[in-house]
Parts: sequence; structure tokens; C-alpha cells
Amino acid sequence: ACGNKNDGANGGNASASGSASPSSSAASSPTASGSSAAASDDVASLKGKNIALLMRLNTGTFSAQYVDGVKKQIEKFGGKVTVITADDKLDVMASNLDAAVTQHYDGILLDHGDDGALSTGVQKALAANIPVVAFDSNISAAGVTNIAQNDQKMAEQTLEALASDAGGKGNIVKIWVAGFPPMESRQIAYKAFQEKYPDIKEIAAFGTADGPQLDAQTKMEAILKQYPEKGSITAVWAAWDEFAKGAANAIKQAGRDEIKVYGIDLSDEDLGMIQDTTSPWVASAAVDPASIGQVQVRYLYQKIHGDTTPATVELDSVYVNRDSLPADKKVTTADLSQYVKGWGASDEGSTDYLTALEQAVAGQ
Amino acid sequence: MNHKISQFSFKYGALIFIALVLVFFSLYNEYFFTYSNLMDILRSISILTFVAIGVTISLTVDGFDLSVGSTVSLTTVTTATMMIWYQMPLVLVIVVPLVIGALVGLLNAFLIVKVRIPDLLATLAVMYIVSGIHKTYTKGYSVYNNMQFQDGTKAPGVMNPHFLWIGQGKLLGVPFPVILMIVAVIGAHIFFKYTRQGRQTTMTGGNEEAARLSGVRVKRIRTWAYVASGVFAAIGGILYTARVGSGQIDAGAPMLMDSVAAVFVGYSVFGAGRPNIIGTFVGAVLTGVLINGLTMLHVQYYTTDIIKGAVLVLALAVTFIHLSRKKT
Amino acid sequence: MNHKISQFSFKYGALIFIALVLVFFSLYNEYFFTYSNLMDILRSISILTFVAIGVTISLTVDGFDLSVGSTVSLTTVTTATMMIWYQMPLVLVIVVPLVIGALVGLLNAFLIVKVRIPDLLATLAVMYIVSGIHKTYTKGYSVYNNMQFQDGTKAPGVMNPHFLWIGQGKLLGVPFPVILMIVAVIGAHIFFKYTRQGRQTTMTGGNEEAARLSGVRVKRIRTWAYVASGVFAAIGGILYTARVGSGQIDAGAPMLMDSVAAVFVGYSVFGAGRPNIIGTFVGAVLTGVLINGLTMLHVQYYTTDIIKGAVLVLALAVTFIHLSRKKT
Amino acid sequence: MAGIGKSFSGVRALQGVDFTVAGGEVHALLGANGAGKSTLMKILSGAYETDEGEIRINGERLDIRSPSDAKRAGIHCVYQEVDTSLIAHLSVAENIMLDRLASPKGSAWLRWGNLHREAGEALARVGSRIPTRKRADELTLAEKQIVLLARLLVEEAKFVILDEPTAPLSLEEAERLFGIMNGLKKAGIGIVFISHRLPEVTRVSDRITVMRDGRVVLSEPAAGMQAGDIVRAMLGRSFEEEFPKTDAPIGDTLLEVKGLTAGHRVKGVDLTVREGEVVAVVGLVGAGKTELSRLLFGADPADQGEVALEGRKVASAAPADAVRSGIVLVPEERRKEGIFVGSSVLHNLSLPILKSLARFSFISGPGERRHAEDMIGRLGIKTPSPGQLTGFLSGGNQQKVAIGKWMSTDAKVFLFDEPTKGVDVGAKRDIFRIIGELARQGKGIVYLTCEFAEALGLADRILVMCDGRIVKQFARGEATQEDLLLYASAGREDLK
Ligand SMILES: Nc1ncnc2c1ncn2[C@@H]1O[C@H](COP(=O)(O)OP(=O)(O)OP(=O)(O)O)[C@@H](O)[C@H]1O
Ligand SMILES: Nc1ncnc2c1ncn2[C@@H]1O[C@H](COP(=O)(O)OP(=O)(O)OP(=O)(O)O)[C@@H](O)[C@H]1O
Ligand SMILES: [Mg+2]
Ligand SMILES: [Mg+2]
Repeated sequence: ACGNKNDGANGGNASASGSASPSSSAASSPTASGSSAAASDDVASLKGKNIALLMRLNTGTFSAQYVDGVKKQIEKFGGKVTVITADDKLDVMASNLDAAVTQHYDGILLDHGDDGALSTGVQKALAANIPVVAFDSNISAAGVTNIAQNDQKMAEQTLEALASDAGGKGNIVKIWVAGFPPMESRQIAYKAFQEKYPDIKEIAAFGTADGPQLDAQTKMEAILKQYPEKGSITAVWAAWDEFAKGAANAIKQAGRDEIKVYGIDLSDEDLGMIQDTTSPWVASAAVDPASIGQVQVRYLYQKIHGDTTPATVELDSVYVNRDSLPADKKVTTADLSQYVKGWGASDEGSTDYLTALEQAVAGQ
Repeated sequence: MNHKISQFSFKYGALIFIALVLVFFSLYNEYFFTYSNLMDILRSISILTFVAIGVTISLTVDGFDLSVGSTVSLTTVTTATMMIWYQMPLVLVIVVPLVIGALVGLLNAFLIVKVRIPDLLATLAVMYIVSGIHKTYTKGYSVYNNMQFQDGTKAPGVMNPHFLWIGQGKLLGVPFPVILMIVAVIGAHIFFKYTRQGRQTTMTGGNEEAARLSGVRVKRIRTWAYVASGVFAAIGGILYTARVGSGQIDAGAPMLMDSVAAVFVGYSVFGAGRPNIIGTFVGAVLTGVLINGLTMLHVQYYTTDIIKGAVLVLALAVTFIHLSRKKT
Repeated sequence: MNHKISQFSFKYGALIFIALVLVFFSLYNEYFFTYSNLMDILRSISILTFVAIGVTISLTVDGFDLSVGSTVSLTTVTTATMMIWYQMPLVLVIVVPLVIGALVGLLNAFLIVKVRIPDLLATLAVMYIVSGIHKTYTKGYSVYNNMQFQDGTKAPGVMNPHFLWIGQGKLLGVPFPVILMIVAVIGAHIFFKYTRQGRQTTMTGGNEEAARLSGVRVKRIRTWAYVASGVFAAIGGILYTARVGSGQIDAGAPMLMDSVAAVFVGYSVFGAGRPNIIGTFVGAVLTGVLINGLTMLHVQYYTTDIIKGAVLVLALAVTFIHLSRKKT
Repeated sequence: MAGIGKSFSGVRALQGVDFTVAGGEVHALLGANGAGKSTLMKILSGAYETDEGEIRINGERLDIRSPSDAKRAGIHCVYQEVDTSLIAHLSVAENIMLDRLASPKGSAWLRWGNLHREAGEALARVGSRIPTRKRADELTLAEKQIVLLARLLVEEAKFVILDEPTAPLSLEEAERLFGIMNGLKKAGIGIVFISHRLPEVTRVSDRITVMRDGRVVLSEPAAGMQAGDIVRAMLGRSFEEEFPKTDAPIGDTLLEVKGLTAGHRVKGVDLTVREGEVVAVVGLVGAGKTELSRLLFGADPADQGEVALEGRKVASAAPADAVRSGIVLVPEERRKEGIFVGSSVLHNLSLPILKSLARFSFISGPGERRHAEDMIGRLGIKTPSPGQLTGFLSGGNQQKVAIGKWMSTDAKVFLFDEPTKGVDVGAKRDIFRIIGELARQGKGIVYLTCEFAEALGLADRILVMCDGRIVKQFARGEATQEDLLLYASAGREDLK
């Protein structure tokens, strides 16, 4: 039942309209391509697509919100999405990609893939006329659009905030783990930060991907005991919100309210903690996970439509701190845009025909 | 003389080793051997200890419960959702996970005792099932105060502060989870050492057929052992939620190997060569001490693994070289 | 008659089950039963199969190698760093990891055979050590083409394309890892069934004392079994690197449980009730088929775990209900 | 073998043992339990390494460090513990050809056809028709023993050691074994034969060596040796194999069994036991005695039949039910079923009576210790302390522990399954004494054995079992050994 229905329609139609769509840039898009009948034809052909979302890992709230973004956008376009996760096994992800190609999905979304592991599969997909849009995967194959959050920038935003709050000096704790590309990008910014602020000393560094939150909590407790005087630790920089949660818990429970935590990534859960005035976690930088998903889907549909899309789309991150949030009301990532400029509700990647498609689906 | 030294090292080797480690860390860092740091260490191992006691019990009846990690995960999200999604009263929030732990134990026992699937195989299968159930239940989400659902609505509840106290509060200056842990360790030790059912459990593990022919109801004993294992894992799950203040997905997965390692270190305590509660506790303490002390030494987390492994080898080598020498 | 049916279901139950699953998926989705999809499935399980063969060998001598997962991780990063950091020739890139696998096996064997630490305990300790070593070696970083070091310089090398071909290339239209896997399965099966050393290995696992008294050099046999287990894990690691084109940290960690599950499903093939190579292969195929097929059914990823666990229970239940009935 | 010495963790099992076997002779090695017979032979066959002394063949010094060294020198052994020598899940053929498969010589490849053929031929030579494709764990104990004998025949042995081979065999099968031994002897092969059955020993062997406490005390040609001399040498004192039957008043009916049936092994057994009565159930090996005792005890499920104790039906879903109603069993395989080798004597003895030792489920430590010491004294268990691991006791003392654990229960019926199997005469007499004492206390005893002499000496009533049925009943003094043998095997003839 799945996959076969639209199979024939896809190839021919998409390539036909492909010649008609010249533009590459994001928001501005080709509008009128012939008569309105042709346009509605266009729209009709985009309905009922089967999309595969291949994820390397699907745990934690960030992933869940990202998947939501993808799902909602595809539903708005009248399509269907299958989420296939690899449980952090890159070889399984490669196999899943192969399977998705064999099963003739109409489009493939990748999340946190890896060029080395996926390039063969991606080539196969492209050869089979299946468009691919990747998020945080650095796929090098021509014809793939890479959506990326600017990891270095997120790190810079939080680190700069940390430096200015601390007055350019102090003792900090770094919680970070190697082994994941985004983490390693964040580390580059951290390196630069250390050179820029020689008076800010790293007194401890730890972190593991294996049970990150509880481990960070336990180890933070040890560090707090090692530096028991108030003021001996200025701040904690956590390169991942899972770490930030653990560190914040430890500090809060130890009553060391002078220590501030700066994290990266933002989920509803994290927002709650940042808003909580008793929590030491004061700021984070992130891209809205849901809008990452939405933007990724839009570019995929552009590709299905036959448009040429840019090779990379970098989503700007937003810095969020407690002061910018209201004190009287719980904020979630969905309504964060009311308080923080540049958050969410991005219409990046949207085009007129996609809007028309949304309306057509909604009208049904 | 020589024999006596080896006998001594065999019995007290593990304890002496811990003492040396403690002395080393204390000399290295003045803050290590403080009351509050030691309490931190004990608190940090309280969850692990509960899970490890469960594993010890299953090993005592010559079984092996691989499903404890996923039981921790399941009970963690259950506890959190009961407060955050359904705003249930505290009693239920604590009782229901315990019942769930017992049910997982019953499932294990059913497969092992009735269907007669070997323990490792049965509990591995249950591990997958329980792990799948807990993710399906929350659709892969972690559960936190006022979390937002996919349909845009918000969860009505927050974590009960009394509940959080279980994981974070103190009683007479001692963290409550530490008190719970000590009570559990002493209780379980007394149970195995001084009670009838405890003795029957140990004997069943020693030779099931002989126990059966001695009139021990071995099926019942093995069943309760797996149920106990599940319940202890559930307590671990409850403590986990209370400690981190939210219901994390897959929280228990890393607990399996860590608790097994603690139990195995425990084999060498007092030269038992067998699972035993005090040994398990010592193993957990050693784990906690190493993590805390090595963090203070700024040793990278990955080096900790090597040290953990080496300590395990050392402890086991002393015990088993000795035990095998005794045999021949 | 009734007896015959039960006998039949017992022997061929697992195979029939797989056949039914295949038929079901084929009917449900036209792309499922195509040459390229089936090849995809086989390729997806090739790494798992190698690791699982290693586990099977260790289980055959009545041991249990928990360190295979970390051996995969260690050899994966070794392979990658040899190309990317040191630009070594292809031969070395393949031989060195194999040697490392053998060394890990020797360490296990030493602890188990010489020091006489029980197998689960020894291999758990080695698991921690090896896992720590591989992370310490790359400081926790994954290793990829021209990776950047912490001091800002870049790694000089990239993955050798011939090497990548091992994991991604095809020979006569068949993915090369699939060919390797088939050769390994057939080879290992023949070894255990038709060679003297293979039989000696089986005997040692069946009754070590009897084998020893018959003149089998059981220590040597058990040593080679752990070495073989390490080498097969190393092959898994090499294939992993070749498949994903980089050296991922902790790549092998999830392999342990998956391969153990495959081996355990294999217990039920032909009603063996014991580790056997063909069964292991069937178990791996079943894993691959389920993962591939269930994604086509739009089954949520977390539900897959439940199904995997349920299948495992089912397969084991049929076998062991039957086996235990036979005994009494 | 000259000057052989061996210690186990400080305890001397053998010292200064000289032992010689000539080609073409049957050399019987005798001794009480724990005399060191098996240990000596294990050293000869390479299962243990010797601490001191040397082994020579034809005057040439031989260094035996492993079983394969011994096999290379042509020394083969059938060990006392049959199950330790078989691989349960492999076929009969492979088990027979095990040594061949284990040797490093020969082709690396296996030819299954040849394997089955040769195994089949070896079985034919011992006159057995066990299918070679059957799995070893599906065999009966006697069949397993035969497989081990067949294993000997496929090897080119110069010396063969048979450690209590006749223990699990029926008389008929034992006779066949003696035939095979005769054949080997004619082929110039030296045979060491260990047995506790003195009559057969004096009949088949050429030379007899007796060991006591790890030393050789007697070594003479068999011809002209009297059983009494041998026993005296074994025990270091004169001893008549006596059965101290103590008269106990026989009271009301305790146990009543009707139509007990399970599979092919036990078919419609009726049985009554009265207070103070010793009822012996005799039969050849494989007659179904062990199975009967297990059914009575609820250890195996019965298909049909009823067991009643003092008129009340006994629920027999599990042994625990039987124990609660007052039936207890001393099982045949003590190490596997009777005792906990890894636990102390103390814990072994107290397990069934924990309830009475415990208050609010807490076990009274002093009470437990007092009970153990009392029991050790009453039964004469030789152990350095109650805390000693039971596995370190000698066989006879282990058996006493297996019996002793039931002594303080208020059990009314005691089932003994071959309690004297592999037990030396001294310990045997202790066991008989204990049984007599129990009878005097008004307990009912069911004594299942294949040693007819024991039954004749001990029992008030003897039931003969054959092929799962009770075929004949004798009152005390009515039967002779010959009668018992007749009925025990006649039933079997009928069925053939
Ligand atoms: N592996 C062992 N470890 C410790 N002691 C042992 C071991 N094997 C034998 N012994 C001891 O050595 C002594 C001789 O035992 P052995 O088995 O040779 O006696 P045996 O003459 O064969 O007796 P049986 O008639 O019961 O077979 C006994 O005291 C026994 O307990
Ligand atoms: N596990 C088993 N599998 C197959 N056959 C068995 C098994 N146990 C016993 N038998 C066979 O069942 C029959 C009755 O056995 P049982 O052990 O009750 O006989 P027995 O008279 O007690 O002999 P023994 O002197 O060996 O104890 C025999 O033929 C025996 O070999
Ligand atoms: Mg003996
Ligand atoms: Mg019997």
C-alpha cells in the first residue's frame, strides 16, 4: 500500500516542472509557471508523497520536537512520513538509507548522518531520482541540500555571554564530549574563546554520552565539593542541554546559587529550567528544533517539485536568556517567538506553490 | 605463614584496596575526605546499589537478570508521567512502579521457571520488550514538568515536591536516598544471612535439585527472586526520577553493566566468590569513590573505564586464583 | 502424530516463522522481495553476523564473550586512524586490527583459562578496559577524513577507497560484505561440523572434563575460541569502518546485545537448544528482515524493540518447552 | 608405578604407593571408600599429575602429565563417574570415537560415514545394539557404561583401567563385560579392575591389590585368597559383612500406595508400609526403583495412582508436599541430589527443619549449631567442624549428611534409594544402624536396593520389582538370594 501509489507520477512530473523553476535562493521562489490550471496541477502532483526520515538517534526532547516539526509540515503538505531510527548505529543508518531507496520513497530526509557512511546510499538515491535533504550531516554529494545549525555560532553566543557576565575572568567548568560532529564544532569555538579570554580558567572538564544527565550531575557534585568556597567557580559551560540539566540540578541542590550555567540547545524542558529563577541555568543558544524540521521538509518539497535548491542552508541560532523571558508565564518553544527575536515560525524555504499546497490540503 | 598472608589478602584484599584508594584520594585532595563529599558519593551510588541488589538476588538463585536496566527506564517514565500527565497522589506514584517492577519480575519468572527458557535468554528478551514498552508509552519523549504534547496542549502536572525530596532531601543531615540504601543493604543482608527464606534462596542457588528434594519450593523461591530483582530495579527507577526531577527516556540502559560490575567486584569481598549483598555494596561504593575521586583528579571519563576494568580484573584475579588453588 | 507435529514445529519452527515473515512482508510491499532489497538486508546484517559468529564460538566452549562490542569499537577506530592519521598501506590497515582482536581474545583467555576468573566476569572487565583504551586512544573523538586535531592541525590522510570497497563495493552484483559473510558462515559451519578441531571445540563446550580426559587440550581449545571470537569481532570492526567510512567512537557498544540476541534466536533453529553457526546466521537474518520489513509497515521505531523481544521469546519458548518436555 | 604420592590441599591421598600390572592379567584394586583407588588410577591415566614417584612401562620411565600422554602410552581408563566421561548432546558414535577425535593425529577432516561405521562395529563387539545416532543423554546409565566400554575397544590399548564398571550394570550385563575383559586379556592387555563387589572380584581377577588410607597393604595372586582376608586388609580389622537387624515392634499401616504408574518405568505399583517396618524393594538395575522412589516423594509427576499416609491422601505436586505430610527421600545420586557440596555441613543439616529453628522466620544461630553438633555426634559424621564444606567430606560421610538432614524432621516414612552405593563397609554398617534406629522409633522404611544380600539382612518384607512391576513379595526369612534373582530377572525374561 505504501510507496507504490505515487511512484509513477513522481519521476516524470517532477522533472518536467524542474526545468521551469529557475531560482535557488530560499524565500523568493518561482511563482507563476504557466496557467493557473498548470499551477494547480503542480500542487496536485505534490500531494500524497511518501517521505522517509532517517535518523541516527532519536532520544531526548530535541529529537522529539524536531520529528514533530517534520511530521507537521509533511502533513500540511498532504504527505506521509516514516521515521526510521538507527539507535545511534551508523551502519544501521546506512542500511536504512539503502532500504529507503529500494523502497522508492518519494523523498528522503536525513538527520545527523555522516558523509562517509551515507554517500554511497545518497548517490543511489539521487540516481533513482529520489531527492535528499540532510540536517547536520555534511553530505558532500552534489544535489543534496544540507541544512545545518551553526554549531560554532551557538557556542560563541553562549561563551560570549558567559564572558561578559563574568567580566572576562573567572573559573569555569566545561562539560563536553567528543565523538559527535556538532560537539566537535562547538569545541572549535571553545578553543578560540580560551585564547581570547586568558583570564578565564578551565578548572575542570568532563562529560560522557553514556547516561549524560546523571553522569554530569554526579561529577558536578564532585567538582563542587572540590571547590567548596563560594565564588571559586564562576560558571559552567555545557555543550549539550543534557549536560546542562545535570549540572544545573547538582548546583541547585548544593545551594551554590552564585554559579551560572550556560547551555546549548533548547527544548521545552530546558526552557522551563531557564525560566525557573532558582535554577542556575541562565542561558542557552539554539535553533528551534521544530522549525529545523519544517525548513528541511520545505526544501525537500522544492526538490520534489524540481527546483534547484542551495547546497547548504544555515539556520541561524538564537540566544535565549532568562531576562528575555517573561517571569509570569511558562514559555514553550512554540510561543517563544513572541519573546525572542528570530525564533521559530521561520518561513524559510516556503514558496507560493507550497503555500498553495498547504491551502489545498487544508481545504480538503 | 605464607598461607596466612594469602588467606588474609584473599579475604580482605578488596576492602584494603578500597581503603588505599580512599587514602590516596584524601591525600591528593583535601576536600575528598569530607563528610559532605562522602555523602555525595553515597548518594550518587544509591540508585546503582538498588539495581545491583536486584542483580545480586537473581544471581543468588543462579539466574541472571538482564532486564533490570530497562525496568529502571520503564519505572522512571511511569513515575514521571503519573505526576506530570495524570497528577496522581504520591502513594500511587510510588506503589505503581513497584507493582510494575514486580510484574516484570513475574514475566521473567514465568519464562524461566515455567517455560524453562534459560535465564540469560529470557531476561534478554524481556529487556527488549520492556525497553520497547517504555519508549512506546511516552512516544520517545522524555517527561518533564508541564511538558508540551504533540497536539500543542500542555501536561497539567509538575513533579510533586515531596516526591523530589525522596531523591534530594535530607534527614538529620543524611541524604534520604543514602538512608534508604543503607536500610536496603542491611535488610537484604539480614534476609540472606538470618532468615529462613533467605537461607532457602541461597541453598536453591547452590544446588536447585538438591533444594527441591529437600522440600524447598524452588519454583516459588526463584519466582520471588526475580520479582525482588524487578522491585529493586523499580526502586532504582523511582529514585532516579526523584533525583533528576524528570522522566528520562532510556535512563536505565547504562545501569545494567554498571550494576553487574558492582556485583562482580562484590564476589571478591571476603573472598566469597559468590554473589553477596555486602560485596555488592562494597562494589558500588568502589564505583562511586572512583568516579568521584577521579573526577577530582581531572581524569578523562574514558580513562575511568580503563581503571574500572583494571580494578575489576585485579579484584577478581585475587579471589579466583585463590579459589581455584583451594580446589585442586 | 501429535508428537510428530510437535517434533516438526520444534525443529523447523524458527525457519517456518522466518518464511512466514518473509511472505507477509512480500505481500504487503512489492519492493520487499526484490533482489536489491534482499541484498540490502544481507548487507545490513553482515557486521552483526561476524560479531555474532564470534559470540557463538565463545558460547560453544561454554564461555561468554561480553567484550566483543568493545573490540569492534577498538578495531574500528584503529582502522580509521591508521589510514587517516598515519596513512598506512592497506595490508597493515587490515592486519593490525585482526592482531588486536586476537590480542583481546588472548587477554580474555588468559584471565579465564589461567587465572580462572569465570568467563562473564572476566570478559566484562575486559570490555571496560578495551572500551576505555579505544576512547583514550582518540581522546574520545571520532575519526574522519582530514579531521581537525585539537591543536588546530589537520589529519593528513583520508580513507583508502580500496578499503571502502570492502564495505561498500560489489562483486558480480553481490555486495562484497555479503560475500564475506556467506564465506564466513559456511566456513565456520564446516569447521564445527567436519573438522577435528571443530569437533574438539564442540566437545570441550559439551563437557570440558570429558574432553580433557579424552586427551583434548582443552585449555588450548578454549584459548583459541576466545581468540577467534576476538578476531571475528575485529573483522566486524573493519567492516564497520569500511561501511561507514569513518571511525566512530563506541560504534560496537550496541552490537553486543544485538549479536547475543541473534545467537539466542539461533538456539531454536533445528531445535538445537545450543549455540550453532547456522542458527546464528538465521537469527541475524531474522533481525535484518524485521528491521527492514517493519520500517515499511510504518511501525514506530520504538515498537520494533517490543517485536524483537516478542520474537525472541516465541522462538525460545518453542525450543525450550520442547527440550524440557523431552527431559522429564 | 613406584613411590607414588599425592596430596589435595595438604591432605595426603596417596603415599609411597607401588603398583604393577602385567600384560594379559586382570589386576583387581580394592579398598574402602576413599582409600585412594580412583586417585591412583587417575594419576596413571593422566587425569591428575603426581606429586612424587614415577611410572614405568617395560622399565622405561614415562612422564605422564596429561590424559593424552597416557593414551599415547596405551593407557586407557573408564572412570568411575560415567557422566563425567560423556558429552551429553553429542551422538553415541562421537562419544565412542571421542579419543580418536581428540587425538592430534590423523586427518584434520572428519568422515561421518566412517565414524558411525567404526562406532557401530565397536558396539557390536560388546554385543550392544544402541543406535549410533542417538544422543548420549538419551541413554540409560547401563547403556552409557557400555558406550564407554566400546570406546576402549576402538583404541589400541596396552593397559585398561576399569573403575567400578559393574556398579551400574545388571548381572547379565556384567557377565558380558567379563567376557569382554577376557577377550582383552587374551590379547595381552593388562587390566586394572576396581570394584566393591567382592564375589565377582575373586572370580575374574588374577591378582588382587588392596589399599588402605592411601597405601598398599596387600598385593597377592587372587587364587586362594579368601573374602575375609581381603576385608580385613581393607579395613585393618576383621569384619563380617553383617546386617545388624534390630527388632522393632511393627504397628499400624503408615504408607499405602495403590496403582502408582508413570510412563513405562513404573506400572501399577501397590505398596504398604507399617510403623517400624523395613520394606525392601529389590530389583536389577533399571527395574524402576529409583523412579518409584521419586514418584512416592513427588519429585516426578505420576500418571495414575494414589499415595496415602495414615489414611490421608498425599498431594504430590512437589517434594515439599511429601515432606510436609511426612515422607522423605534419601536419593540415589547424593552429590547431585542429596547434598549441597558448596555449603557447610551445618547448613546442609538444617535446611529441612529451618521452620522449627526459626522464630518469626529468623533462624536461631545457636539452635542451628546445637542441632548440627548433635546430629554429627549421633550419626558419627567425620568432619573437622560443622562449618566444613560438605563437598570436602568423603563419600560415606556425605551420605550420612544426606540422611542426617531428615533425622530431626517429624517424617514418618523414610525412602532410601541405594544408600550404600559406593559406600565402604564401615560406613555401610553405620547406615544400617541408623536405619534400625529409625525403625525402632516407629518410622516406616522403604529400602530400595539392587544388593539382594542387604535386603535379606535388613528387611521385614521384600518386594521384588521387575520392569516397573512388583512381581513377588517375601516375608522375612522366606527368600534366598537365588529366589530374589529369579524373580527379579524372570519377569524380564517373560517380556522378552
Ligand atoms: N579432587 C579432589 N580434591 C580433594 N580431595 C580429593 C579429590 N579427589 C579425591 N580426594 C580425596 O582423596 C582420597 C582418595 O579418594 P579416591 O577417590 O581415590 O578414593 P577411592 O578409593 O576411589 O574411593 P571410592 O571407593 O569411593 O571410589 C579421599 O579422601 C578423597 O576425599
Ligand atoms: N533420564 C532417563 N532417561 C531415560 N531413561 C531413564 C532415565 N532414568 C532412568 N531411565 C531408565 O528407566 C528405567 C528405570 O530406571 P530407574 O532409575 O528407576 O531404575 P532403578 O531400578 O532404580 O535402577 P538403578 O539401580 O540404576 O537406580 C531404567 O531402564 C533406566 O535406565
Ligand atoms: Mg573411586
Ligand atoms: Mg536406582
